[in-house]
Amino acid sequence: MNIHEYQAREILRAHGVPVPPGEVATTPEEAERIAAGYGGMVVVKAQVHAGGRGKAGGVKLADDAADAREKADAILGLEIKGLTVEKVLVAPAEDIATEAYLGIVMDRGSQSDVIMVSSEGGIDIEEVAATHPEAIRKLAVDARYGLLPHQASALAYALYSDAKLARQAARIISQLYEAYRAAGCTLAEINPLISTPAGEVKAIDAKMNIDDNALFRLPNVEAMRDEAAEDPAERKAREAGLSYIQLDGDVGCCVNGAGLAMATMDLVKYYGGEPANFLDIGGSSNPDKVVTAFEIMTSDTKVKSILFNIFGGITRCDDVANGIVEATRRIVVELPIAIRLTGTNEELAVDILKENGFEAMTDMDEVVKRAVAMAAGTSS
Amino acid sequence: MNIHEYQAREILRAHGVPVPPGEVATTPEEAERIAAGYGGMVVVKAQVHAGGRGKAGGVKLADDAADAREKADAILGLEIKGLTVEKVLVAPAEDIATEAYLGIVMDRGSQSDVIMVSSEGGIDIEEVAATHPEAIRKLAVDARYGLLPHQASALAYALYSDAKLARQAARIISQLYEAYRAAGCTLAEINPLISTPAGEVKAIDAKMNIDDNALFRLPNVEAMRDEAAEDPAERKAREAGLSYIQLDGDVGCCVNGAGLAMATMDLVKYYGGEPANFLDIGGSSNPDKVVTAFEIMTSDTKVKSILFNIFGGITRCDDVANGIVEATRRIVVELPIAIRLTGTNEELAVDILKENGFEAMTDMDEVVKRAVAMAAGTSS
Amino acid sequence: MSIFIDGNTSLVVQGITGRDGSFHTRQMIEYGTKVVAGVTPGKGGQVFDESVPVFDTVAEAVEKTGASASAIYVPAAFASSAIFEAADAGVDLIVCITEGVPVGDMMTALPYVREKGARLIGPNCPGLIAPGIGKIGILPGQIVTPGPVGIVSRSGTLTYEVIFQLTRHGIGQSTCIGIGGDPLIGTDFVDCLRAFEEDPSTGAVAMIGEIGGTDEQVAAEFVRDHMSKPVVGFIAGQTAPPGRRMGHAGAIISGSEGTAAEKMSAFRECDIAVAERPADLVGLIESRL
Amino acid sequence: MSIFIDGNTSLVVQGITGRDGSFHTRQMIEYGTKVVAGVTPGKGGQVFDESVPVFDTVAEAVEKTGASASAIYVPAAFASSAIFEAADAGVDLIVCITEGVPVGDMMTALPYVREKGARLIGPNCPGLIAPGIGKIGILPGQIVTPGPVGIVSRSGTLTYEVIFQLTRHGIGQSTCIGIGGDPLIGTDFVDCLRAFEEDPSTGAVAMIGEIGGTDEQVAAEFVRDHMSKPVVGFIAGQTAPPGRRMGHAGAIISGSEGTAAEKMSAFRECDIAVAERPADLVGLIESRL
Repeated sequence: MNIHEYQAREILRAHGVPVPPGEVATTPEEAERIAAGYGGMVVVKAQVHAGGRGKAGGVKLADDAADAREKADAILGLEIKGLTVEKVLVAPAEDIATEAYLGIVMDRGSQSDVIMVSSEGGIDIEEVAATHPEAIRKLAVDARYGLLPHQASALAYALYSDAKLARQAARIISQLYEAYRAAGCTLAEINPLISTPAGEVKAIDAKMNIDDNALFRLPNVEAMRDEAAEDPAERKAREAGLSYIQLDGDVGCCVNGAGLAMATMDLVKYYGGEPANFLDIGGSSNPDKVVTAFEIMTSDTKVKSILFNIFGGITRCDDVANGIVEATRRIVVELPIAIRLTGTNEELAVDILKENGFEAMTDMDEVVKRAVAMAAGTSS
Repeated sequence: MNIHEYQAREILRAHGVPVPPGEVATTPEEAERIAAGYGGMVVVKAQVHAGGRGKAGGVKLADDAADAREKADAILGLEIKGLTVEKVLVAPAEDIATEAYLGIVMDRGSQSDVIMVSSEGGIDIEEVAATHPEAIRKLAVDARYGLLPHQASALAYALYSDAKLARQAARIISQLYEAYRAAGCTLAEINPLISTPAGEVKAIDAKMNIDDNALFRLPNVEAMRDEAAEDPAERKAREAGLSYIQLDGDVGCCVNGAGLAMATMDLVKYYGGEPANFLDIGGSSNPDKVVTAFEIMTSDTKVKSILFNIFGGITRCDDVANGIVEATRRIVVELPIAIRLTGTNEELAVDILKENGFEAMTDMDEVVKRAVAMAAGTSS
Repeated sequence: MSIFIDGNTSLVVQGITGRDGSFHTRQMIEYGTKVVAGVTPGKGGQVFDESVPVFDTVAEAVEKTGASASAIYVPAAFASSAIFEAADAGVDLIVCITEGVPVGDMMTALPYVREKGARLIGPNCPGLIAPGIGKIGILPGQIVTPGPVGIVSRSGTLTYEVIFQLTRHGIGQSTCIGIGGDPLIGTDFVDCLRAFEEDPSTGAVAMIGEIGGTDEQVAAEFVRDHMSKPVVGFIAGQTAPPGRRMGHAGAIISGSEGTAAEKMSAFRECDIAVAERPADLVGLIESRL
Repeated sequence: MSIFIDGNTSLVVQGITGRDGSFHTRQMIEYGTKVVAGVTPGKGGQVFDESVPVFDTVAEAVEKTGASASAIYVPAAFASSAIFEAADAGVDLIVCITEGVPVGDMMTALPYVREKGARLIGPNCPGLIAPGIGKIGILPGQIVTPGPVGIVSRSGTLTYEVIFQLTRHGIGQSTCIGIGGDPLIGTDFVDCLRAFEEDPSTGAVAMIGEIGGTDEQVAAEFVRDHMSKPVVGFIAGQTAPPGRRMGHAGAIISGSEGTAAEKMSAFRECDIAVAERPADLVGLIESRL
């Protein structure tokens, strides 16, 4: 799960990280009011789950409250990477002496959380990693011991030779790590971490990605989910316990198992079609889930055919077939449907489906070809 | 540092351990008022830094508030192992189905914190350990991982076969370990841990010893120090940064270094005397510390002679000699003093002392014999 | 023959009285796996299906029955604790089926398992099956048949699909292992490839990867440098968009890292024949046996 | 010869610019120890006494100077962190002089040091000195003289006293080690005894224990079972009351465990001659050389 910059700032603040003030506005008037409260120059920043806000015009400096209102007006409603900006963060502009990068990421290769610092802040860390990796100092944290004070200190001295700045940075690094662990993060970034001419180190921007699997025990973090920023179909799927991701194609895919679902999408493409989605209904043959799957796929107006690909391992194919029949009794599906069921009790399943007027197949390649043809209108 | 039962109960409660109510009284009237508030039977328990309260008459059951007043009156002012009871804890009497023991102790041998449980509760665990150790289940915690849930669970099932009780106990074990770590304990005990006829598991008694070395970062725990329960001389020594323990003898011993101080006490005994105290003045030659050392030793009316044993390693003996001279200019010491200074610049030191009228020696055995003779009055 | 399990493997099932645990315990017993004990705290003393004794702790189960392996079917919130417990009890092999384990929990569970000298497969995996010998996990016994092909995969049903197609074409398997779809897992491709290389009953290996991470790339180099047996591969997720988690917690393209194209080209560079479709794996394997 | 240090040992001093650190660094250099670096965070780039370069981190100090050992003179609040840092930087020997380190801090520092393959002496110890070769810590150089006696002790000034008396009687020392008065320490009696047994320059060992714990009892059994060289012993605290901490955090009789009488009888049972007075050690050693 992604959370917004202003939410990540709240979490950091709760862990003691010095984060300058800042408030969220959903209207230009609100932004003006907030800016007036601070006085002086402010920054207005789009709160949206997409990178590259700056380049997209989502971050603007405003001279005063009236200007903040104008800037907020320009940013609110902006489309950034397909997402509409609904909120802006208004924060006093900071005096910046230096900008650095500080990030923690769950690293699969080393099976540890890796802390990265770079004195080249405010930039894209992936770009720095690709072009001059020597500018990034990395540390793999041994989770058994946690981040040790001397490790935080060594990273801090890699950023600042001045002891006063380094001591502040060491504290911030430890606090960020605590926040990262406590909030179930897989990524947490402060970019830039600034020092001011007065010798203070502060977190200006903040980004956090949360491990979905950790949310069940983090109700406070779960509460930060911005449902408005979610795709409605994806939200509906999530709430029904389905895993769904919308794509641009026209063949709706409903599969049991994530790997098989991806392979099915790939096969749609292989046979000249375009998958409309990733949808994993898991091992259940519960008609409720099948109903929801139909509702989600049919709500995508681009979808022209629906493809079921079910491998009955533990799941019995006849159970799934009954689920599909039951679901289509409850809701009307106008689109052509191609179904493949293989494995345990497949013959029974095919009989059930045919009796109820469905196309029923047992081969994965065949059903994909059929669904692609249906979507292309080259099949009845 | 020891803390009282009522303070340990506070810490446990803050970590979620179910601890029944209870309040502290310093007068019988207060005890009566508290008991009246609870209604019904109460327990009145001496709050004193000594074991074996029960046997010493420091724990009594009272039928009602009036009775609680009487029982408190009997307990307050009682002497238990040389300590006067100044406070009692008044708590509602609990219905007890079973009593168990739960403790955590810092174990030097395994270099880990060891959790011990025994279904024989309410008794002296050292006695159980000596007589039937198989009744105690132990677990050494690997501090890198902390107490793992399955470990707490296994200990809990060793206490209770009933899952409802075991689940509560597992939670309490984990909470006790958290409290133990957070409060810098070297020992934490719940004895007894009871189950009630209604199926609840609760901590009735609680005991904690705190690592003195951890107190600097635990102001809330340091604040629990009961200065009234401390020996005044020992408190004065502690506040001056001296390590002092009063004993029953008549030869006051002032030594630099703990090992040498113990060896000096032993030598006093070896030569037929009785040491009046352990006193380590450390490596400093600061006259202030020497003044305090004199004040502490002379405040013990049993003391008949004062023995200085200083090994000048890094410390220069002449510095210490000057410190002693300076100190005796500031306060008047009526008792005979024997001083031994060996090591760096010892000749210089002996000269300084002799010039100022002190007995000055260089051999440890000789000075001890001399101080013992002085105390016995068999020497001028 | 087989890898990681054999006819002597004796199993304790953690969560045996749960819905999934009880179902799959029956399936495992039916397939011939020696299930010697179950664990559900608070249900110690019961007997599952009148044949498998249930204990409160894994330690007790191991002490009383000598179980050498554990299968974990407990809810995600308790899965890492179950892994710690199994490792602590001294079993050699731990198979964690549970999906949805927080990755932060695995950060400490993995070194613990290593320190205790155990092998963890999973979490979020279907487990493993040695056709004709036994199975631990949820892989359906009826789709496999004994033979020379080792299968290692990050997926569940996609693996079943491949096994099923091989079996239909008369090609049997030595051992089939699903290593799990999470970003942090106990046993990776290389561990399995090394075991297959050493296993006399395995003649060729099919490796089924997916988007996310670099485990397949590392495995490809291992195949090039250390394997004499033929390996063929398939990667799921060629059409997956970047930055989205495709069902599996580990199936996500981060930045430009972990794409199917990158993995397929790593395979090809290391002489691993790459199937465009799952069905193509059959022919690729057949021609190499 | 000597144990744990030799002429090649090169030292980094953590806390070199502090009051104790600077004083003892000068003492160590004067005694001939190769002090190659100092560490004080924030003072990197300075030069101590115009001869020893100061770094912000131990890692940098080790990288630049190749230091093989570290001496720690930092306040108690930072001592365990300094131990972690030294171990992490890869030094072989860490000598922590600092007194007052919370025992909870040592609970994780000790396994860390072990995992990194380093040896820790202390905390709360005077360190060690190899007469004529070098010293790490605070043992006064002027009281020792080279010779055949190995000394290992939990104490500071009591050790000086014993060394001083031996030296006065013309009996020199191979290495003198104070292992520290805390309940949790990195190197115990047995570690030192084993090293003395293997050290060709050591002919006899004096072991100076005190009340608290069972380290002396364990050491006595080691002497009985594994040592060919004569060992004599002394225990301080025969008159110490139970339950009171006698200066050292570790010098406390818990219940009935850790009394001087118990330790002295363990010594005698294992053929370790026990001195009644520190002065008696001289004669006991002399007759065994």
